[in-house]
Amino acid sequence: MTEVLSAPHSMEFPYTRSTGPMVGAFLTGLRDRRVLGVRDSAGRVVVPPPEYDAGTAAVLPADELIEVASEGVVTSWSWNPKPRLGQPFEQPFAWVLVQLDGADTGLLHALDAPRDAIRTGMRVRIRWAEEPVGFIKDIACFEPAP
Amino acid sequence: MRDVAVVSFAQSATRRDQTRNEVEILLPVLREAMAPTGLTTHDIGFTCSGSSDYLAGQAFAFVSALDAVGPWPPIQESHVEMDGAWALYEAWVRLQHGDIDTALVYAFGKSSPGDVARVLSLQLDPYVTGPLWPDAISLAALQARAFLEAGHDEKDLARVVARSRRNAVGNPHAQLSGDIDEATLLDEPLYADPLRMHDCPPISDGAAVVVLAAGDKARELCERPAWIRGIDHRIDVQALGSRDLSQSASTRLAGEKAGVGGRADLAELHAPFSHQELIVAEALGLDETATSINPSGGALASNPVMVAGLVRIGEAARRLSAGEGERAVAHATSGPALQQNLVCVLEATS
Amino acid sequence: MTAEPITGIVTPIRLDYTYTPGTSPSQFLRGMKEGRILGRRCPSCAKVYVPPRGGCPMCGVEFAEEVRVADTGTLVTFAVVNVNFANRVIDLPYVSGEVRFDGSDTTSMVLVQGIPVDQVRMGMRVKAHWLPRDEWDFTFANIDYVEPLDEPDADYESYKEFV
Amino acid sequence: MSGQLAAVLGTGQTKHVAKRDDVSIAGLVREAADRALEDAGLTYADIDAVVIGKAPDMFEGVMMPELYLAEALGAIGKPLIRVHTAGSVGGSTAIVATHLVQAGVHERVLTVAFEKQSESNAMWALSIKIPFSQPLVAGAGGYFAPIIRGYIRKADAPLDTGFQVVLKDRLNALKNPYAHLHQPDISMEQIIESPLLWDPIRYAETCPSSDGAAAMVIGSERAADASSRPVAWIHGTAVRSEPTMGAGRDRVNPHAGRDCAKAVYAEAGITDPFREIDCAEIYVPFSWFEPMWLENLGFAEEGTGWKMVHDGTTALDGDLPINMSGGVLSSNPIGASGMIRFLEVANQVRGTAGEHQVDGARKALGHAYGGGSQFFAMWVVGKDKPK
Repeated sequence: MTEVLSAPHSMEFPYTRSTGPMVGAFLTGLRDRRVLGVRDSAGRVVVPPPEYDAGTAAVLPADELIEVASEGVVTSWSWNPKPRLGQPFEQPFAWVLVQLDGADTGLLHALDAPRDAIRTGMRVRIRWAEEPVGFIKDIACFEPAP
Repeated sequence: MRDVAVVSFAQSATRRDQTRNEVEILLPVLREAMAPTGLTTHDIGFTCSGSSDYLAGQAFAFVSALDAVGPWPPIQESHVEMDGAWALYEAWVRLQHGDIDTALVYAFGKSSPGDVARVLSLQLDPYVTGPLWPDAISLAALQARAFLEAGHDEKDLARVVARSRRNAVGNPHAQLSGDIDEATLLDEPLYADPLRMHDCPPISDGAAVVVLAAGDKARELCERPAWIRGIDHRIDVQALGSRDLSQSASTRLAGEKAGVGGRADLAELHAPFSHQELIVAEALGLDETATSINPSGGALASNPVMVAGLVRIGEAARRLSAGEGERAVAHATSGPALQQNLVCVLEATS
Repeated sequence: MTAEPITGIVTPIRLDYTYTPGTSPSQFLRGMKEGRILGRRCPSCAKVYVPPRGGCPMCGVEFAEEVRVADTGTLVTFAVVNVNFANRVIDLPYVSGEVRFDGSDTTSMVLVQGIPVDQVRMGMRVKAHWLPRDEWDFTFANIDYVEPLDEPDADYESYKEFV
Repeated sequence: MSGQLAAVLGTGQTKHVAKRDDVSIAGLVREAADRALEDAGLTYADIDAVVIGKAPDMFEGVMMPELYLAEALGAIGKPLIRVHTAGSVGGSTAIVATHLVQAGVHERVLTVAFEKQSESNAMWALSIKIPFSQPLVAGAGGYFAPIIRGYIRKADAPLDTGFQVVLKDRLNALKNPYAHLHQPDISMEQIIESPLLWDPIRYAETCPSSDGAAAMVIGSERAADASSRPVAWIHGTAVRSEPTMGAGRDRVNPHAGRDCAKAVYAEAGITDPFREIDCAEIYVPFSWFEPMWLENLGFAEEGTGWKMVHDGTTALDGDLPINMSGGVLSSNPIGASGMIRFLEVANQVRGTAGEHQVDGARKALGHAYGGGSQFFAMWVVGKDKPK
């Protein structure tokens, strides 16, 4: 009797996450179609704003956030040939790191553009969700800037 | 620091294993690692393991795995929710106390029950990145692009893959091996552009076991022990957009602290994606012309998640003990796009 | 109207796996499918495990022979449960017992029925009540519950080591 | 004895509550870490490495959350280790941190443990249905109640023993500002009338479900000597594990617990624990585990632990005060609960425990256990530097 058994096994739970002031302020900004970052100890404007400074471990000020543009430049990208449950698109799409104007770091999200058109350095802008609710998916994706 | 050495190493064949559970995979490997030492569970001073509950979707996976050891009468034991390389680090620390002379380290993991690339996205910050579910392959590909555009060529990636496949021919535990030239590899279509399928690791289930011993005990148990001359680990910030993805600052720092000094006869680098091997080698100052890199084929040939880092240390040590060199560097990684890295320098002399 | 600032989010997580119980547990589950409790004996300490996993956890060796275990046993200890948890809905109160099936050296957690809750005793002799045969599946849950046997209670000393 | 001397330089914990909805996971962890550093008079720059522990990742739905927490822990560019040994994890995490110092690897290590149970639901996470397996018939209480029944039978203990433990712990909790449950009106009557969930366990005899974090700074002898704050010297640490499913394993008085206690006393040079230990914080998630562990820890002969509960030995003003902080019965952020035990006894010997301070405590035991009573972690800390 060498045949063995197997069966599908799913784990599913809607986690309820309290955001704290920094993440909350960033998400509140998204709901208002504004992107906020914070200046770290090295002088960089970091987006999304981390709660703590990577270099000094200091608490970063959630009440001194800096608004950056909703348009910026692609600093790296990859093609996702096999979209998975929960990702921004169901068809193959590109992931991008985008340095928004006014920011010094990259924001990770999806880009809606033909694969052939995508280049590092290309200008892109945020396509907002129709009804932002205060969630990272309020940014529906990036799209090429006109 | 007290001299501690790897005196024995064993690993399972790595493949999708749809018949055995983790305990069943681990048990024969434990036996194989213990056999040459003549030790039993009761002779071991400290036991430490590494694994992750999320791989197979069961809380407390390590609890049933402990049963494989036969921890009776009760043993001194600990567990890290990390790759087994960090369990080895904890065991090395424990051996420094001087009251015990041997330690057993094991790691196990089945990547095949779930979609491991998607499971790993649960490592990301759960507020602004995790909810997008970026999978591990997509993130590695973002890193690969940053690396390539920092002045590297895709031929470099193909060279890494070709060497891995070629080296893996001599490794009975590897999943992927063969004699493929670089041109053939570059003819294959892009998959997660800029990565091709062969730049990504296979899905592997497996277990690995290392026996450590200190001082005279190591010399007693092993003809040519692989002495740990330095071991250190460091972590970078997680957010991919906040680090220079074309380099690995934490690997560089860990390498300095571990005393790599750019010298090694061989190196086993835990690089599940081809470009990561080049990033890690560069951070450690290792040169392919002077150092045999991933003689086992590395993680591109088999990548049991939570195990593959420990395998690197085991493989490096095994080769030194077999006389393939006198000095080796082993490396393990954890987290998205090489976030956390461990470096271990080993030496063996006759 | 100014909307309240965001203080919380909900992130649904769903992961899908293919679960494989393993070689030894599969044999046990196949036995259950046929209405038989199959344990395995440790070649070193001779104890019989139900259900068997990879190997004997006390000795660290793989199991040897398969042993058919009786579906009668002794209730070694129990809890009276007055609240329903998770997805299990049973008339309250009920007894969750630990039964050592005759021939086994481990205990199994199983429901105790067929007797008023306040009359359940440690040492009580019990017998498995199986689901109807056409409902048998690859699961220990084929034993719906255990019920009292018309036998004298076991002597405390005889089951003390399982408590 | 193993390695070099080590001491607790500072401790910190959060106010444990059912739901900390004002902070992120990082914010929760950070609050305890900040307090520990402040208590030690140190900053993140003084820390060489971080050791973090928590129970299953499924509680928060983040896989290996230490990766995301690295910057909150001030660990960027430093070694960061994540420990997971089930319920004992808070204790074993502190021990890994101690070992790093005793081994001479680091001077000062920050160790943190946490659980933010309100992100999910522990009952859900602990009862995920695995194919082919029985659903756990009745939750954690369903697993432990039969063991308690076994203890009552073996020790022939009076049935109100558990009530006495709860009353003591909940009254102690009133003296601890960080405790989750503050029940000023708690009475024996209230406990007896609380619903009988898993006979013999009543609702009042179970631990709450808490969000919380705990942290300590562990330093070398040199670091401790240089500190201007009171320190707790670590006299001994021990861990022991045994199999969950072992045939014939004694779950009432587990072998691993007995061995672990023997080992920690030996390392601390203790020959008569009842006389030499001034107080202890032990992991009691259900009331009856106090008398069970008193026996397992060698404070009482087998079958007699309950007598110490009834005669007031374990009261705050007794000969061997137990769970002065209110214990797990008053606060249970699962992954942190073990570390809170370790931290509370460190505060006792430092003389910084506040209202629940035991006068003149010089030597104290911290204890944690987990799994099916199979993983144990303990330490003995003292006011005086070990000889």
